[in-house]
Amino acid sequence: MSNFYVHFPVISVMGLFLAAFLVEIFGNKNKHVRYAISLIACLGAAAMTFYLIVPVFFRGEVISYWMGGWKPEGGYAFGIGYEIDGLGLFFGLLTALTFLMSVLFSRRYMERDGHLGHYYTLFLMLAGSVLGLVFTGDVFNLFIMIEIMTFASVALTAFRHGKHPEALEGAFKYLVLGSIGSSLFLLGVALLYLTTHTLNMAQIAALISSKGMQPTTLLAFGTMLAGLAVKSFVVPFHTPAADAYATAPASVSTLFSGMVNKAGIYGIIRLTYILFRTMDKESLMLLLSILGALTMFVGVTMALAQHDFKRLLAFHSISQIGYVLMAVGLGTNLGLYGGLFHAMNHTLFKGLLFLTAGAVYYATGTTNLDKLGGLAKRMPRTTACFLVGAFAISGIPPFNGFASKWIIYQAAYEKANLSGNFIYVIITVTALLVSVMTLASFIKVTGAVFFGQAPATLEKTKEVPFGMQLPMFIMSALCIACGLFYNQTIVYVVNPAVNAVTNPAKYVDTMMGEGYAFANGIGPQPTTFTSVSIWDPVFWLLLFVIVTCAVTLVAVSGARERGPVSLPEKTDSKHATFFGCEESLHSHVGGSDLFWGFKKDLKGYFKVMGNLHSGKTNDYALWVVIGVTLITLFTFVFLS
Amino acid sequence: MILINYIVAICLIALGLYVMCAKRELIKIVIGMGIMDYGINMLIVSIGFHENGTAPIYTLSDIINGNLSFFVDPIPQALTLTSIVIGACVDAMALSLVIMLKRRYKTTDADEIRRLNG
Amino acid sequence: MFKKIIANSMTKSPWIYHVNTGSCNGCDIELVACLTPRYDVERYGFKLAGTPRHADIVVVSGPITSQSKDRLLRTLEQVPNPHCVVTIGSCPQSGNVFKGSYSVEAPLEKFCEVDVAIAGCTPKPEAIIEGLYKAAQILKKKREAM
Amino acid sequence: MPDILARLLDVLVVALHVLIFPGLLFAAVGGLLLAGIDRKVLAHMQRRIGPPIVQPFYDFFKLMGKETIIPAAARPGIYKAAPIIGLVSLSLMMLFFPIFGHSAAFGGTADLIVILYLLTIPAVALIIGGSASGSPFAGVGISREMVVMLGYELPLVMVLLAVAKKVGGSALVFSLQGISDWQLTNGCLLFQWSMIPAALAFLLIIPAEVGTQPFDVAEAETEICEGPLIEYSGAPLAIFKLNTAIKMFVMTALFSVLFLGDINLGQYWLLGGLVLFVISAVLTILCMTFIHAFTARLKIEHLFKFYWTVVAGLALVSLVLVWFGL
Repeated sequence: MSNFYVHFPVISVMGLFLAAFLVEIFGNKNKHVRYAISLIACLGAAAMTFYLIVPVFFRGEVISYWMGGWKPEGGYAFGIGYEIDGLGLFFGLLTALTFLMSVLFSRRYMERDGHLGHYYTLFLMLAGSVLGLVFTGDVFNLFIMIEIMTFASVALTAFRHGKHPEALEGAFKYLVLGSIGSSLFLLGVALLYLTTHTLNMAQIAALISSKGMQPTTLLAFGTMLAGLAVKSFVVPFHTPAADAYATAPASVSTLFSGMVNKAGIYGIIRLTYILFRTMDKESLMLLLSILGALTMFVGVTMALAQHDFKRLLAFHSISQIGYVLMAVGLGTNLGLYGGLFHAMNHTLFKGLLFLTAGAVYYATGTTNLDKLGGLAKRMPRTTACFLVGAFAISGIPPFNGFASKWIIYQAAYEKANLSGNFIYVIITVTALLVSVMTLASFIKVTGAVFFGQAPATLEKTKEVPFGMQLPMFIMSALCIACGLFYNQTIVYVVNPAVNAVTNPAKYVDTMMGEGYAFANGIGPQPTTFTSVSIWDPVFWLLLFVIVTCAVTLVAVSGARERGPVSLPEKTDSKHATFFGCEESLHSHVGGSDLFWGFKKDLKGYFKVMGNLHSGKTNDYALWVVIGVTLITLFTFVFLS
Repeated sequence: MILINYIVAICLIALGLYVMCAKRELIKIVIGMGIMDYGINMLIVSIGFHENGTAPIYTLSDIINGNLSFFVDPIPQALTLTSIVIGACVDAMALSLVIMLKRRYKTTDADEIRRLNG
Repeated sequence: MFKKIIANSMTKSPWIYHVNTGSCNGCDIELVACLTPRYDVERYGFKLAGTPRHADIVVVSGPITSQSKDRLLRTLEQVPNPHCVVTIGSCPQSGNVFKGSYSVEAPLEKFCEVDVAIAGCTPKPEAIIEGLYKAAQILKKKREAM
Repeated sequence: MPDILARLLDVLVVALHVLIFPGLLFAAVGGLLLAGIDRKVLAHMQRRIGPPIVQPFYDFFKLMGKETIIPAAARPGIYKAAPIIGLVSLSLMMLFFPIFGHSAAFGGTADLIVILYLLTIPAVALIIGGSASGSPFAGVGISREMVVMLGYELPLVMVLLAVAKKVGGSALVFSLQGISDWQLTNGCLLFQWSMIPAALAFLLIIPAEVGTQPFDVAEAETEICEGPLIEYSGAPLAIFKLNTAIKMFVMTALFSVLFLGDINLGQYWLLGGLVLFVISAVLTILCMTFIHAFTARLKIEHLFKFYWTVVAGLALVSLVLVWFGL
């Protein structure tokens, strides 16, 4: 029983699915039973996933598991195999962390809704499907998991249709556009099977490597890439994401941004780097980077125009996925490090932000930016967590968003320098600019929701219960820790994943037997992390603390000389807000009024974008069809 | 014989996409999704098809002689079965959403179901 | 040591917040004239502040109409200590030609302590500068008493 | 035993660096003096006598001695902490510049992107502090501050990328130390003709970053009552004013590091500090006082358009020129 852990992946996935049905059978009446089942299933799956760190990350093993013991015979893999390499485990960890936090949050957050048995069933199915998606070693199994994921996501999006009929609309769009994506992926799988006669990813990788790219393979690649791009919501496929994230319950939005669109990114990395090994093609790098840059720009500019807290966060989610795709698409090692690190950070800070949005909704009953305000005094802990998340996503040092963005900028500019292509310079500038715009729109949220004056309806708002604060605290702590110790995080967490990506020989060998990869022309190429420049946030923070202490010391020692501090005791006119000599009234600068100058100058752009996001299912389907066609054609024309 | 299968499959996929893009009625959009699924299913079945193929029953001597191309590939058929089931589920889900939408929005016209825009 | 530096600084950088309580604008113009290159009060560190929270000296002009009384008092409360109140012109001192009108509440002394009163209708810029300078000295005394 | 003594001495030297010489005290005194020079020169340009050069010190100490009124709508913690965070991160910026040879506490471990992002911390501190005070004027002010930031960030990014490419050539150099080393052997970047537009763009960015007229829309005291600072009084206000002054120093010092190179006078580091201060003063007069003296405040949409067209255009010219090896 020395390697009993090989059963862990399959147990964790199946355990989640089993629990989903157990909840439906036993938990529909009793809320304690259903929550206990869900929590135990999530905890168990997460614990097993985390345990795999030891063999996979520390010892560098690749775990393989054949369903029903159907091992490959005669060089052909017939059975369904599960295979966990560094990349799969990396995304598995993000998934496990996300659903664990979300299930902790759900207990109090969802307590006012009915039909919670269905909620936990779908929740567990979503968790299980994404975990299965990143652990599986079989392309068709991947497709099945994608379909279960879409199915559960759609149902969860529509979960609150009683209070918010828009949820139905979001769910329907998500379903229609998602089905185009999964159908395309299936088409790609079929075409791939036509040329390789196998569905096992390791074997496909080896066979494509030895046979070279044929037109059918290329078409398969194009359609699979397009299908996964739809699943990871890059522009122009981002519209269902914005609708679904905004209308789903916040705990579900956390799942969406933390694992569902990561699943798409995982698929793209697996596809381009390992399955087809096409990342040595300049044209594909250009395609992915431009898609990424477009995604982050469109996402962030649309976010600036939003009036709803969660819809704004949804567009930021899209924008940050653009960063990841751009970095991964650069095809350099530094880009991979930056991209994967940013994917991880995105899970942390965007999950945190969606949780705070959920807390605001729980406490006030709305997420409309124009109706909120002044919550900082009433919900101080939520505000603190939100600020951590906002600073992290805007890339303020020393939070984690800065560390990964910093690597991404270096990677992009280095790529520009190596390739001599001016497009990469534009991409770098875009990436840097998008970061400021992200800051701008979070300033808008901060000002509109947490600071300023509270409207009369929110006077009695109270802080959310501890059960909801706990996951927010954990996420905030992780955000700060990953930012301060980014070097250690990269070495221990990101590095194994990058090694797995750049070194697919081991992946193939574990599945198909020793020497199979080498026979098919896949050699080992291990990598190490080297950054272009150095920055030590711990040292900086240390100095920061020292100087702050010094300043505070001076301030305290000079307190007698300094003027007195006058705290407000009750509402008197001395401490009232200055209102141009008038009595102070409730006046709050709502979210829509901010950035007037900016929006006026870019009126044309915002008008066009507003019209394009028309909300009509047909228009969105047209976007998807055009985008998919372009991607497929591009790969077919430029990759051969 | 097999070429016509491919052509029909591609036509079905294109038709499905066209319906999704052009028809404003929600039920028609769902039908478009269905048509696209059928096109892909047809394609997958055709991939496994083999002229004059038999059922996939073979003996050890066939494997040893490498004589394995006389039967129809069973895996695409298995894939198709799975895909049909999934397609049916998705369609059922979509139709149930349409019913709910009709109840709440009092319409099934995609042009009027656009509260989430901008 | 710091106490002395702070007290001395009080006289050297008084920031002014100007409230017009129904003035005919004569005094206001003269106050603005003090900022022009000819008189240049900035050489003593005087500066117009945008909000009462930043102000050291509140300059009041006009005969304190009933409408503006509450607003003036509210503003005066919002000024952090130590601060001075300076009136320009005869209106806030006595009501001037508006005295006895049903809508005029002057003199200002009824409602708050006035540190310096600059008389005249309107006072000359030289007088205003002198008055403000005196107010700055009072500011220092108030700070030392704190 | 001597080991421990040597270690202690090292720690003491670092502490002195951080707190006194290139760090807090030097930055504060230099910044306030620069602000004073700015006001004096401006007064002379307007044919006034103007306040004494040490006037900002008087302002600072006076504000320190005033009462601090914390408004009822504010969050006291954030209200008081925001200016200090801004001050500390600004004064630490001075340690990043390799202007005093290797005597700087950070040596050469800083790079352009870190600088770019650290520069946002004081602005964010101002914004958070302003919005924590709960005034609607502050709400307008922070939105303007943010738009200004969006405006100048695009050209700033392009200038920094142009510098990195120019200095690095085939291998990119992001580190400030590398940039100043390059200039020691190849001469100032300012005298490379392809970098002149970038330098001009940077000079135009400085006043917006510091927030002086005509780019002071965020703190326009005549229309929105000093914007984010409206509810601030007493010591926190003093520190915010100090931050603005240090920002002048930091931005002009950054210009001299990027475009003029290293001032390494070896053991005469104090003299080096003086030289840096003189350069900063000249730059302050050049890009802030002059522009202030003959322009009126811009409207926010004009400011944004100006930065995204004229200044970004200048920076782009440099970037393209550098990119094609000129």
